[in-house]
Amino acid sequence: MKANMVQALNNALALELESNPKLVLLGEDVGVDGGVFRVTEGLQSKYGKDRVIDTPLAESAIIGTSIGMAAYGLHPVPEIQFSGFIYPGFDQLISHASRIRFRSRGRFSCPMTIRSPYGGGIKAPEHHSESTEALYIHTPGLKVVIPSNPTDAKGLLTSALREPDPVMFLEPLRVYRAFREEVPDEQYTIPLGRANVFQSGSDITIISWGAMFRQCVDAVKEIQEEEKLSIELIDLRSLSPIDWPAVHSSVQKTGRCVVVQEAPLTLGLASEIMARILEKNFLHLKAPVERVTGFDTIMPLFKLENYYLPSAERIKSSIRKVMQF
Amino acid sequence: MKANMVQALNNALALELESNPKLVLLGEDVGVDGGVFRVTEGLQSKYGKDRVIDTPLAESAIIGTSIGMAAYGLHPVPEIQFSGFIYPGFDQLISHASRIRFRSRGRFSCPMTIRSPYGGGIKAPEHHSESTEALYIHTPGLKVVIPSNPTDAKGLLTSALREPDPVMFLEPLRVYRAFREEVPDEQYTIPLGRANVFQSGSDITIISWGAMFRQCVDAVKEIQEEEKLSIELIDLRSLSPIDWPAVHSSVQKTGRCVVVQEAPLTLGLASEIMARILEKNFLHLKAPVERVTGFDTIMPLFKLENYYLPSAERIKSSIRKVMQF
Amino acid sequence: MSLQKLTDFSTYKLSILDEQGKVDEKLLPKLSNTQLVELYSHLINLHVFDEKALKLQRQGRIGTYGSCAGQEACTVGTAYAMEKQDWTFPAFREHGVFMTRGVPMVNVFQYWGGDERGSKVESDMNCFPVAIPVGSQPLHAVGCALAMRYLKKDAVAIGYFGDGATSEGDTLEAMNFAGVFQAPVVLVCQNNQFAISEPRSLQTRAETIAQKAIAFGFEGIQVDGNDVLAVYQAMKQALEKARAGKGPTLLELYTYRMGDHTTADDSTRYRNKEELETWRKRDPIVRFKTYLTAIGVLTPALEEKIMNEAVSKVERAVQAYETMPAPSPSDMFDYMYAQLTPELAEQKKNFLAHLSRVNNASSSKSGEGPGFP
Amino acid sequence: MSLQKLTDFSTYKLSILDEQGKVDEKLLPKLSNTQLVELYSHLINLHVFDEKALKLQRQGRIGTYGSCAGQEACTVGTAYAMEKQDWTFPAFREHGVFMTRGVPMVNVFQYWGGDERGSKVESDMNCFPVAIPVGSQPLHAVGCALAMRYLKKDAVAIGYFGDGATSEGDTLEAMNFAGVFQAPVVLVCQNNQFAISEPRSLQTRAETIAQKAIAFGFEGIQVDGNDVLAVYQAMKQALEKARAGKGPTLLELYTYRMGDHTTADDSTRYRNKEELETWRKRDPIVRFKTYLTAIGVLTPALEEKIMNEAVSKVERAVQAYETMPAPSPSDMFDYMYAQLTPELAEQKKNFLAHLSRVNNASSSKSGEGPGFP
Ligand SMILES: Cc1ncc(C[n+]2csc(CCOP(=O)(O)OP(=O)(O)O)c2C)c(N)n1
Ligand SMILES: Cc1ncc(C[n+]2csc(CCOP(=O)(O)OP(=O)(O)O)c2C)c(N)n1
Ligand SMILES: [Mg+2]
Ligand SMILES: [Mg+2]
Repeated sequence: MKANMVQALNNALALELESNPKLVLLGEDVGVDGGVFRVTEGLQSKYGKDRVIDTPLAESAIIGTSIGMAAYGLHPVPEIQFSGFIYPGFDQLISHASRIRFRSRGRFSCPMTIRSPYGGGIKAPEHHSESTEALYIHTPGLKVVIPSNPTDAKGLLTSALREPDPVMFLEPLRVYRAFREEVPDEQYTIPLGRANVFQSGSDITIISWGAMFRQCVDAVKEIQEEEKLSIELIDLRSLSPIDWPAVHSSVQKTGRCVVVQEAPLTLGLASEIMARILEKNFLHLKAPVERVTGFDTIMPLFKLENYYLPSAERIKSSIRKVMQF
Repeated sequence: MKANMVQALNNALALELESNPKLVLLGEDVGVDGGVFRVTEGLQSKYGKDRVIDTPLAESAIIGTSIGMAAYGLHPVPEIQFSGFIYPGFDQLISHASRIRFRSRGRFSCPMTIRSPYGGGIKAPEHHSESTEALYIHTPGLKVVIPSNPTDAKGLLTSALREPDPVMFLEPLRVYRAFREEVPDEQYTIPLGRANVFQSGSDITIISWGAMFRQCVDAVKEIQEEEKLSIELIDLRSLSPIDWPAVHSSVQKTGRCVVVQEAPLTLGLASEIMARILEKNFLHLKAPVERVTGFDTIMPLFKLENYYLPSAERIKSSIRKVMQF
Repeated sequence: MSLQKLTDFSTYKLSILDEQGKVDEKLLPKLSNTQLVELYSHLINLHVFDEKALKLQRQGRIGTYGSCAGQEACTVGTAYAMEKQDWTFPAFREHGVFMTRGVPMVNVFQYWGGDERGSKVESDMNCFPVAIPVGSQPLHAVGCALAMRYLKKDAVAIGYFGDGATSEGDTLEAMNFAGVFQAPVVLVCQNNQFAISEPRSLQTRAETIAQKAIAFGFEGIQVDGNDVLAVYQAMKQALEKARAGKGPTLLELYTYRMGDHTTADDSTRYRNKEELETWRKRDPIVRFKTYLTAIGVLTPALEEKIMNEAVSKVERAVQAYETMPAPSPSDMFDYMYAQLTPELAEQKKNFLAHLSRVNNASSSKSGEGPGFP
Repeated sequence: MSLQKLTDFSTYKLSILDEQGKVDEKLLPKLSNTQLVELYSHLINLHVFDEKALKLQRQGRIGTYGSCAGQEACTVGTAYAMEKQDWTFPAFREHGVFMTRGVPMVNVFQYWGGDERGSKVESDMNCFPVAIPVGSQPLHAVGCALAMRYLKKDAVAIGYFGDGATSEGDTLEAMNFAGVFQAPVVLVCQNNQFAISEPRSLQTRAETIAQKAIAFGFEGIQVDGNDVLAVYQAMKQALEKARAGKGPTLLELYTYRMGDHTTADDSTRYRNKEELETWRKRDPIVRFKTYLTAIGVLTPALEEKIMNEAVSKVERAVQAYETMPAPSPSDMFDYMYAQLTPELAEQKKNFLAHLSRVNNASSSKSGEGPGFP
């Protein structure tokens, strides 16, 4: 089928609701309204009010009750309307969801998939545009996934819905309806923890994820024509755990690397990638790794949004800088 | 006066309560009980119930009402009983405290000092031993301070109590009563954002903060005798903002570096330090930077605690590894 | 050794002006004719503003916008009862509070136009900015109230929130702190029957929001939120009580959201027309107009004058908004802390240098304006 | 157009067995003599365990420990009313729930001894582990209850919390979700009058915790928490109601924390002896013993037998705890995810290699045991 990311996600949820009676969706406006982005559209009328549940407006309760459901054997899929509204439920994530297996030495567990739209670029109000995946990547016991296209979105979500442990599934809302592509009709999975080497190259490695990965595709397209570069382009997809072998083998080949993230600079995931490259590939490096990131500022309201977001121009100048080192 | 860290902090609070009528302390058990670690001991009876306030058991409300107080012109000092219990109030921190100045273009602000005991090493129950400073360092709009000794604790806290913006003041509870030292009686400040070069050296730079800094002091003492090394030892003290010039000038001199943190490995502050060193000192580096950290696991209950915490042995082997590269 | 009764509680509803424009004289607030007209003008201003904002959004001249149609009496009625020294802590649908308290309309357009400068009110305007995280704001009002009392100010803090927000822990914690500390605060719930698509019945099994105050040991009352006189009166009493040191009040303003949740919403997906039509008959402005006309305070001529003034006020504000110079990218860095940190200074310097490189390159190439950053 | 009354509410308190050991026959639960003795034995077991745990802590043989002295009837009485298929979600002072439900005492010692294996109960033991973050657990009970209903199980979930916890947003959100979804859940508040040093009056202005249920549209009741028969009876009814699909109940068990908050606390700093003495007269075990003796169910010989059995049970558990092999450092890594991630596998490998290097070095040096990691 031709599908944008919203449709691909909706399809993944529908197929899994069909095949797994223990799957339950819950959240604000996910039922009658089909979610404010329509990712759950039509699912309540098809699968019933006890499987697609409109909840009161309380993120901590949404995540907290999901934990109880998961402990009892369901696979709850809480939707948090925007990732900027996860924080009232942060304690439930960090103090419970991520710890229950460890705390009980495996007697109890927390299979759940927390879905949430994430990131900037659609001129949304305050709190609707942040990229705070680093908070979850730093939290032991969670897994973190961010797809960059409809096909991956469906396959990765299907995997997440079958995970025995909690997964933060962050959906770049800038990509939600950005384009459509052919997505397989049937159910399929893309394993968590594996990056996608989108294009191979030998001069430099570009690493990104989510909406910024699309930005990198554009920048790379422009610069490889302008400057005749052979660029390896990696879409991480899974941010916890990370496919380190893919990162290291690429950088060992190219010796040069740019990491692109939408999140603020300090302690965004790029920092970890740079640290690992330094640890493992010091002698292969031909230049310091560069990063293109948001700033250590609040994500501004939309009049300034485009200044905050890493642009193709900024990515290109970093690529040039690394190549010229 | 001879004081341990608890006494030094108590003294800093008392002196500032004395000199600034807008300073107000609040939190669970901070009044009659003097705080579970006695940091606020005697302050309520001296300064009154309207300045040292026992609150209901609700961290979000403690931080949220502090924000309202700060907006009206007070300088509230909420105590969160353990840093593991900040998370119910995380939304107030990340969505409000850190944003109010930016959101209102300076019309409103949030001068407040959030104090909280932090870190492991005293055989405390679950949630009482974590090191999650990275979450706050990654959050734009907060400042983050962690002292490693009584003298710094008093001077840094006094600075924080005068800051016009929110400061997370994390107190390593393992150091609270670990030792006493001569602390000046009078009020003094140590500026935020400045590291302490505890000892100069030319072979290798060791960077740490909080309780791990004490661990480094021990490890360095042992290894510099054993192996005749000249070690530069830096106590960061202020983790946001960070004194990057101190880091860079040291690494440019030594070309070798070990960073020691108690927090989990992935996206702990060491990652950022390594990323910056790679960016700025690539050509000075004689070896990859090493880090000694906690693991990407839940902080275990105390039977396993000492396995989790970076030990002097682990620090020493990393130093050897870097020296032998 | 028994099943012993401990305490009885009751909840009440206040209404003064009914749907036919008739009033209960005993309960009527003391307002002069001039004040009544002023109150009416605020309602009309807000209404005209709201319609304009919806239009601007459709034309892409502002961003996502949340209409307050149907709820005008709630914000205008409460704000009109306040004193200058009181502080307000809105959620996001309280445009009427800003405007009734004297915040220039242009600020409100700016805010919804994606420009933080709209929230930079004058230093004597005690209006906290819009904050989107549902339920997170009442705590600020409670804290502010405690600071007011501590500093011995004759002032009250007012926190606003919706029916949906009553499900958030923060809102409930705010009620609890208000009760425990007997804070000089008024907690105002605009119960407009919806939280986006979810009807009030989904938020709580309690019959009223007002009764939630029982859980925290203070007084809650339901008020007809489409009756500006009842809203004003209930608020006035709650403010007086707070000012007298007699503690907090929870006001449940029972009203209805006539529009979509925001311009990004389509309410036909989840609610039926009939309900909407029932509520249209309860329009707060029409009802008040009927009353004012009946008592001779409002004449058709005065009505027209008020409307014309509102329209030109709104037009002037739109013009001011649209001729405002764009915010500067430097603003991103400059308002993070009282003083720019060295780190941010460097990020700012690098970014501005990048911007001027890009702009030079693109203007030398095309002679056009600034390029994409 | 009026101040119209909407609804009346009342709160009640249940007690059956008074301080003199007299009962209200009408309200008496149907328990056989064997059951009464069993109930008594559970109380004694818990009491002996608790005293032992305090001793072990003083001797450094377990870590910080929170005594349940004075509150024995709350946990034993509620747990004794449950069915095997019910699930419990404790806070941290519910040792009596674990033990009454059949979790081996050694597990409880292990947990407080700093060993997660204590929380690894058998797969048919539906006892969620101790979790320390105050107020965070009731939501799990509500979620579990919803899953039970969804899977059409004849089971109820029970969430425990303290009076302090009623100030946390999470506890209140749990009540709200319970009400909205009419979850088959019982929410049990052990109101022991203190949250560490803070008296109940500091947590809420409400006279009772029970009335908090009014805010969420369901039933709350206060129960004499030092009266094991009242606790049992109230719990039994709440469980039956939940099982019958009639929704949640909030039980406020009115009791008193006789000991310090934990072994890290010193309650003489903040409370006076007189209050303690008043409550000592209300001791739940003594009271029940008086009653059982009066009705001839308990004889001095039986009493002694029960006590002796409890003592030896506790001693066996201590021995089992202390002879248990230490947990392995590998456990840190192995229980993070269902499958070890490559990242954690590497961290584990490196750490174990480091450990064996250090141990070899130190044993070759000194011939002693394992060195510091
Ligand atoms: C914490 C949080 N969760 C979710 C949202 C998304 N959201 C914005 S408004 C809204 C509904 C609010 O309902 P209510 O409190 O009744 O206010 P109303 O919109 O009716 O004025 C939701 C769910 C948010 N802004 N904040
Ligand atoms: C979220 C959170 N905040 C603070 C603490 C520290 N703390 C542990 S127990 C306790 C008091 C709890 O009081 P209550 O709920 O009445 O239970 P009790 O101890 O009386 O059984 C506090 C403040 C915590 N564990 N969790
Ligand atoms: Mg509403
Ligand atoms: Mg208590």
